[in-house]
Amino acid sequence: MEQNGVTALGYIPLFPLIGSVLAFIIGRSKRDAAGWIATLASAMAFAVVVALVMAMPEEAEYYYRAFTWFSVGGFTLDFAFRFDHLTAVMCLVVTGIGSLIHLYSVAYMAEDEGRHRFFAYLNLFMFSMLLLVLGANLLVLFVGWEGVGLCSYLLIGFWFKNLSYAGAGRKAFVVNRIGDAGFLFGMFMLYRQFDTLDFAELAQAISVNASPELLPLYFVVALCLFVGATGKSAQIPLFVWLPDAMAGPTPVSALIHAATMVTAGVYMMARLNFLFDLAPQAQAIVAIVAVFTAMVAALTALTQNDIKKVLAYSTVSQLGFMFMAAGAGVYWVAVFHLVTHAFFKACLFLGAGSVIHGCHHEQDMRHMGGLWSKMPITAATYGISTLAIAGIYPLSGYFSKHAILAALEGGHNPALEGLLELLVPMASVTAFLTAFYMTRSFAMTFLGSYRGHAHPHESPLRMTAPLIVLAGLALVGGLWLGGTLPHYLAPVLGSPAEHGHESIIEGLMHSWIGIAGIGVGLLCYTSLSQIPATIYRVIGPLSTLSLNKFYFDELYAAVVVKPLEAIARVLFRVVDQGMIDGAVNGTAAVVDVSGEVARSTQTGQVRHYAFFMFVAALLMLFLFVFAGRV
Amino acid sequence: MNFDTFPFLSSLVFLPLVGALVLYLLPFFRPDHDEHGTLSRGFALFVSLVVFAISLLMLTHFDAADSGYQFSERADWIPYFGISYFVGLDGISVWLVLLTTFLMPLVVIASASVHKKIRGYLASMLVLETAMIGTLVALDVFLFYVFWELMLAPMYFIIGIWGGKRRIYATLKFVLYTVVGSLLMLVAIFYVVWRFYEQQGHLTFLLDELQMYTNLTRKEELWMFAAFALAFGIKVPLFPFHTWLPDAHVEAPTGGSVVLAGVLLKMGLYGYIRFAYPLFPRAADAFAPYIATLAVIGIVYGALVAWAQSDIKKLVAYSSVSHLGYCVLGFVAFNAVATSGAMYQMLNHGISTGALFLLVGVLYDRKHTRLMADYGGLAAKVPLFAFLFLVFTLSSIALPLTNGFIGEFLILTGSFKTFPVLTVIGTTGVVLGAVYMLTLYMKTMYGELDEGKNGDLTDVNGRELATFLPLLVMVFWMGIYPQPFLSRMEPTLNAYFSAVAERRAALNVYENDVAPSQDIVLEREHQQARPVRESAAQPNLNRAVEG
Amino acid sequence: MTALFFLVALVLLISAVGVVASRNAIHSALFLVGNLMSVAVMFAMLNAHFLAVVQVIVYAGAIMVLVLFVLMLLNIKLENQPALGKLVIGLAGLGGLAFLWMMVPLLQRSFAAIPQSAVDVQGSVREVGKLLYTQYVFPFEAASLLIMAAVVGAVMLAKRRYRA
Amino acid sequence: MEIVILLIKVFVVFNVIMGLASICTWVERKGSALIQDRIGANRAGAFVETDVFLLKPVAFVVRWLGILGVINTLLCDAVKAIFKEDFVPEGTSQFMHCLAPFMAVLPVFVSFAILPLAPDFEVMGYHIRPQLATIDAGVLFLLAMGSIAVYGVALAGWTGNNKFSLLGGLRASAQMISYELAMGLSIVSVIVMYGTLDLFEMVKAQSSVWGIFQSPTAWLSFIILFIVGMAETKRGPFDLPESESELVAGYFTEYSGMKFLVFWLGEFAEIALFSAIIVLLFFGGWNIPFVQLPEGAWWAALIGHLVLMTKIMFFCILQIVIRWTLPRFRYDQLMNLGWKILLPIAMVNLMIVAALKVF
Amino acid sequence: MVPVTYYLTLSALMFTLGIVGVVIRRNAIVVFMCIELMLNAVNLSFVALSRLVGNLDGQIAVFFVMVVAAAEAAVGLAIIISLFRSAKSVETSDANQLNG
Repeated sequence: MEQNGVTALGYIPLFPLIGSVLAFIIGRSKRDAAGWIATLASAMAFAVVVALVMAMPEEAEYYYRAFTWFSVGGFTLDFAFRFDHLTAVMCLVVTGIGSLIHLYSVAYMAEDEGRHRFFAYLNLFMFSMLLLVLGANLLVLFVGWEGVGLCSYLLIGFWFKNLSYAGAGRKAFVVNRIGDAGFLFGMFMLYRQFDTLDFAELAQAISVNASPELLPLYFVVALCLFVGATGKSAQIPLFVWLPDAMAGPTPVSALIHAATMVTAGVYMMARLNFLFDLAPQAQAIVAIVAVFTAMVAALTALTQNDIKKVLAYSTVSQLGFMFMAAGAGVYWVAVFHLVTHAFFKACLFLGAGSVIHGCHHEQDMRHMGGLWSKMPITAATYGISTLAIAGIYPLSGYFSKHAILAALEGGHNPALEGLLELLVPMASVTAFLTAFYMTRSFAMTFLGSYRGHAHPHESPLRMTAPLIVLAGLALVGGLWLGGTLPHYLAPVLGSPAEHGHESIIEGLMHSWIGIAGIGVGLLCYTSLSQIPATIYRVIGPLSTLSLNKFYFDELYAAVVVKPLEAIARVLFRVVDQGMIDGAVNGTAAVVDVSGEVARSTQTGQVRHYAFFMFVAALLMLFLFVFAGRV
Repeated sequence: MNFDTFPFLSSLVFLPLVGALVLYLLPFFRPDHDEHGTLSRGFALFVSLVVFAISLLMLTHFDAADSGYQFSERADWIPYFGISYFVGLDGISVWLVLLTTFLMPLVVIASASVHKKIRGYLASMLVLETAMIGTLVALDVFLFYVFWELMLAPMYFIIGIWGGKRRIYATLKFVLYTVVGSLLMLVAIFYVVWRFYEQQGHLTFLLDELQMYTNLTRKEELWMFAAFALAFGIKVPLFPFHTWLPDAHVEAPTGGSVVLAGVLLKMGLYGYIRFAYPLFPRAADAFAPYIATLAVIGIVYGALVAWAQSDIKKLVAYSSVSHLGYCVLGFVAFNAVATSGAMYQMLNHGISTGALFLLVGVLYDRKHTRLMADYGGLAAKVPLFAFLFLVFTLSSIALPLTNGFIGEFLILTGSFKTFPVLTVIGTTGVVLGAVYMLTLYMKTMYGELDEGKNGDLTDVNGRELATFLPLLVMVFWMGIYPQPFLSRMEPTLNAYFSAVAERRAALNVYENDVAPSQDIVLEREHQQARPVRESAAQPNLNRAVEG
Repeated sequence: MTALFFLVALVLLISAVGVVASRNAIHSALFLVGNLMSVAVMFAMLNAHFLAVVQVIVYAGAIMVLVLFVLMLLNIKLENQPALGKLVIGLAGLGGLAFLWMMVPLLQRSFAAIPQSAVDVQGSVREVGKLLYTQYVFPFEAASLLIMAAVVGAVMLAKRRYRA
Repeated sequence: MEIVILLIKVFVVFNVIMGLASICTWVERKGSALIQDRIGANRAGAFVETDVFLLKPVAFVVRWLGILGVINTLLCDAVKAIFKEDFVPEGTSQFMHCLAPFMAVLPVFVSFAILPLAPDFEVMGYHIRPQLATIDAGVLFLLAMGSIAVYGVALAGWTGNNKFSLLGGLRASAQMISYELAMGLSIVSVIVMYGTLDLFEMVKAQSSVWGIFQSPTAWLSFIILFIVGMAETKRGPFDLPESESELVAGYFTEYSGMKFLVFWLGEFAEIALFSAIIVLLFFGGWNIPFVQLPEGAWWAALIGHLVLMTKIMFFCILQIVIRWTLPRFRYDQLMNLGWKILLPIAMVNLMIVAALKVF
Repeated sequence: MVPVTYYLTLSALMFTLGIVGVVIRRNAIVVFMCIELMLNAVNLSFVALSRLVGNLDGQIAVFFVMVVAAAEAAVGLAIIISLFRSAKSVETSDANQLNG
């Protein structure tokens, strides 16, 4: 790798940074300009990425060292970027979809008076995400990692007047921080073992000493990094913040909670694939957790009435799928699903955004319905994306989801042998559920008669254009990428097992799960509308369970938050005030009391003093007389 | 005016003192004593800026590669006792001096809120600055102790006169607590000097000589280190000795809090680095795990208790207990990465906590209350203040690209090597840190604005902004490009590690062939209670070993 | 000679006990006079004639007269408060006994060994006078100064301050 | 054998004291009457008859003696004192009340012990020195006894249990104490003059020329000593304590009977004592001017004794005469005389004598 | 010749009585007298020892002790009188204002 490499790499994150600063400063006076500056900045970043991808020779990768961040006692760390195929894909997704969302949000946030702040944060987010993706070592990745967490905090809590939104922001940041702590442990162990955090050096060092006694270390490191990933990509233990994150404006959800930030975990596992390969048990755990997350999220999504909450849980579920692939050891499939998911989920979120925009900030699906006629473009794009996510043949969703299920069955990972009989059916059931709740949301919003009291209208072109582009990508993406992606990522993630090209009929055959899901969904929510009501009565407690998101929040509150608060209060009251301060003030009191005792000997009676003197003289005499001899 | 002979350090140490005196004599020059203190404030600012300029000039002349003492000036003070005025600067103390001179002008600007007896306030501040710089540059143990105690006096007045309601209790507790510790240290110093005198025949208080030639047995070393550790442990609020800090901070005026948090707390750890470890290396090793445990307890305990606070200043005070817990953990881990991380974190803490106290000061000047409940939803009313508060909160919870992250990351990475388990517990402090700081930020800044109470709140004015801008710049500069700072610490630290290691070896050598006999001698003497202790024979024995 | 010694010693001790034990201050004063007289006799027996006379003049003649003056002037009533509790007397007695128990053997041990010197020293007025004005002249002058101070002091203290 | 001699000496001395004292009382009464142109005590007739045959000769002797009147008055006084009621004021301790007169009289009697009554003489092989006790300190003993006398007076005053006797007692002791100073100094000047403390040697030293002429200021010492003598006996112009109009009889108002007699005799004994001292110190004791008696002869000793006695009687009479002629001093004059006149003169006199002695 | 130890024992006894007197008695004047008693005891032993040793220094010491005793008596009694004037009684236990 040439030393200082391509300075262009430096420009990619630079543009959004400058954009963010300019948006904030100029935006203070001219609110509208902020939107365009931000969009321009992300577009330029996208342009640079595309140029680099075009110019990059097949096997090469670019490396750019900005400056030595710090070198302390033999541990030097550069602020450096790497641009290989994996990064290229991620950058394309981030900057591409980012620019579309910027364009969309210019219109969406048109009348919000704090929008200059919004666009500054959005660009800052782009900057951090690019840092995360481009980072040449774990530390720069971690910088991006926390930067992204910060921006999500700022954006979720954007409408800070509402204390619950601010609380959601704080919750997101704290949960992410817990994940980051895990990530830090992983980094410490790596540093302690290999004295470096640079990916290239790590890969080289790990490949050299893959000796057996280091395996447990790799297992622990892999697990810690996965904990970090769960925090960021909302897997089982730490996913609670994602649904609450819907408190932020919809474009935020689209960009951060669909396309980019949540996928960071997957990217990290892909980037460190050489490490995870050496820890099969860790991968097995990843897979198991992923499947369960997918299942739980899907079940919860069934009963959600808020359109954004449904999409949030579907994201968690889809992430579960991605981690299934990663857990199975087939990383390019995970990335493939990541990309396709970015397309249709962003489109879904933006669609939901335009619906909410149309219905004047109405988010509850029960007050919508029958928007097909009023918002045709939104409905169409939303429909295409629903089909894609359900995994119907020609669309991208099918290819990536099918590849995941195949990978899972393929079983590259030895540790997964026993569990396959359990995981694969669960995965397919989840796929069915995904199709079902997506059609439910589609039906409740667009089909039937309008139940709300506002009068919805189609969103302007600037909002619908990105929808159309994304829907197009969802349509064609699967086909195009299915073929090219495995070879493109081969140098980084290893070459995939070849698999035959399917015909259309085989495609349709394989997507029977999706078709069945949509069918049942349509059936329930259009004609036989009373079926869902009866089902709910029958499985009564189950439905309330899923409605309240399996009480995870309450669980965490009871197990972690409340006790900690109690401990804190006790520590302060009892330990700090009581014991330590008590001891300090206690010694003062002791001195006071002893003073009082000493004072009592001064009786004022001359006789007493005479007697004391006499006794003292006696003692002296005694000492004098007997000291000599004793 | 060639700069290599210019007495940088002495001018740094004594200029503020002169300033304080002139301030004191001001009314005699200008009988029409200015009633609201603009003259004295201006003069004090001028003095502190000059001192800052000199320190910057000195920095430019500071040779980064040289690990020894630079700009050292030496003169006999009390030759009879071998006490000399020996000041010098090296990688360890250069940045702390800079931090002091950097913070002082800000404190003087921030003193606008003080109205009664402003002259006395500024004079105490300048004297305090003299004491602080003196402590940092003193290389003669006695001189160090003098400045160490001198630091207390002005602080006593600042908290005692210009403080809040319970100021008398707070300042008395603060002074007594510290004095008790430092008296023990004084005893230890005298014992070491005495042992040196016994072995070398002449009296000296020079740190280098004491460090090189005082041979102590392991038992003595433990006791001496314990005394030093206690004195410095109280100053750095190590876990059990921290109860004076919240009281002192809550009752201190804004400027007092900034200086107290910004610099005074660092003196404790600086003491460990400069005196405790080099003098008693083996005891330091023995104590290291215990101090580390206390530090980690401090981190978690500080964070948790901070979370349970309702008074902002107390919250920030406990947060500094937690942050300094990191510094101590970093230093005690005693490897290049962790120790430089610890020293870097000391600077960060000075800046971020200093800024936080200034912010609280801004609020206190307007609303005269420090309770979180009295504020809420201020972000809408005072956006600039909200932005500044956000940046410094992020710096305080060590977000990457802010100064806090570099320090914390280095500390945790470095100390993971020596104390893996403790570091893991320590890292939870990072999470808890985020919890209480963001809770503070949310409760004060977000939510509905109560027009009645805080409706008339005015945003940060020009003067206050002048105090925040330099801090803001430092936060980002030290966060993004820490290399100039670290590179200056590097050589001194390496030399420091090797010196301590070499001293440890020498003591071990001394231990196993001379010391045992000496211990027996000591035991025998105690039994027979013979008044005269024959110590003539020893010195030549040691010299034989040394030579 | 020893018979005389024991007689005078007896008188001396009885009068000493009298001083301590008598309830009326005047009685104890008179007992003290008797005691002083017996001490004077002791001096005479020890050939310290000058001292005997001076003892009588100074102690019996001057000091006790002063004491009697004070007693009579202030017409001290009998000690109306009850005598001190048994505990205090017991304790003091015990202390005295302890003192004796230690002192007497000590004296025995330390002085019995020293032989009686051959010179039969005569404490006549001439010898004492000669020694006083040659060897001890400085202390003599100091003593006179002391007495002067005492007199001035006594006058100052006892002078009745008339309200101006 | 010494014991016998001692006893004889004691007997002789006692008789001398009692004799002098009683004669003085008589002289006092007769002298004062003579001075005041009235008949003295002559009533104490000795007209005693008795029909008891055996006692007739005794009665005759008494009547014959009575003529002399002297013995008679003395006897009658003694008898009167003995039979008077012995009254003890209530409120004071009985023991103290009796102790006081003896404490007053004791020193006077004891002082006579050191007075040499005659030159020494040989008889039946024994060298007898008619001085009861030859104390090395000699004259100082006189001073000592002078200060003891104060007790008696003070105690008498106090046990009288009334304000007048208390004040009288205090005034008397104050007077005695202040004059003691002058006496001390004058005696010291005499000691300096003779160079010895023992009275016997002093009288010997005057064999050639009387003391008064030996040094120019000797007469000054004599005068001071004489005045002090008068003051010490609280008689004469100095009898402030007991006969002040408002003090009734001073400190011995409460005394009657035997205790009063003791006081009275003590007083006269004191007069005799001081006249003796003056004679011994200044008027050559038993030396007759220009006549040199042989040493050691017993008859010479007797003559010397008689000479001494006549000199003493002369001074006693002088004192008594002075008492009944000079008016009484006021208290402040008394103190003034004592402290501001006598004392300085005595000091100056001492200095002159010492100076003379040295050069 | 009475051996010197008799005198010393006697003076020790007297001294003890003096001390006990000082400690026991409540009346200031009696305390003062007991002190005189103690001084006399010391004088006695001085003289006895001066005879034992054979030179007059002991007796000179006694002389000076007497001088001091006289001075002390004068001042002591003056104090007692002023004490009486203020505290209306000579009991030491009444003069305990200097306490606490």
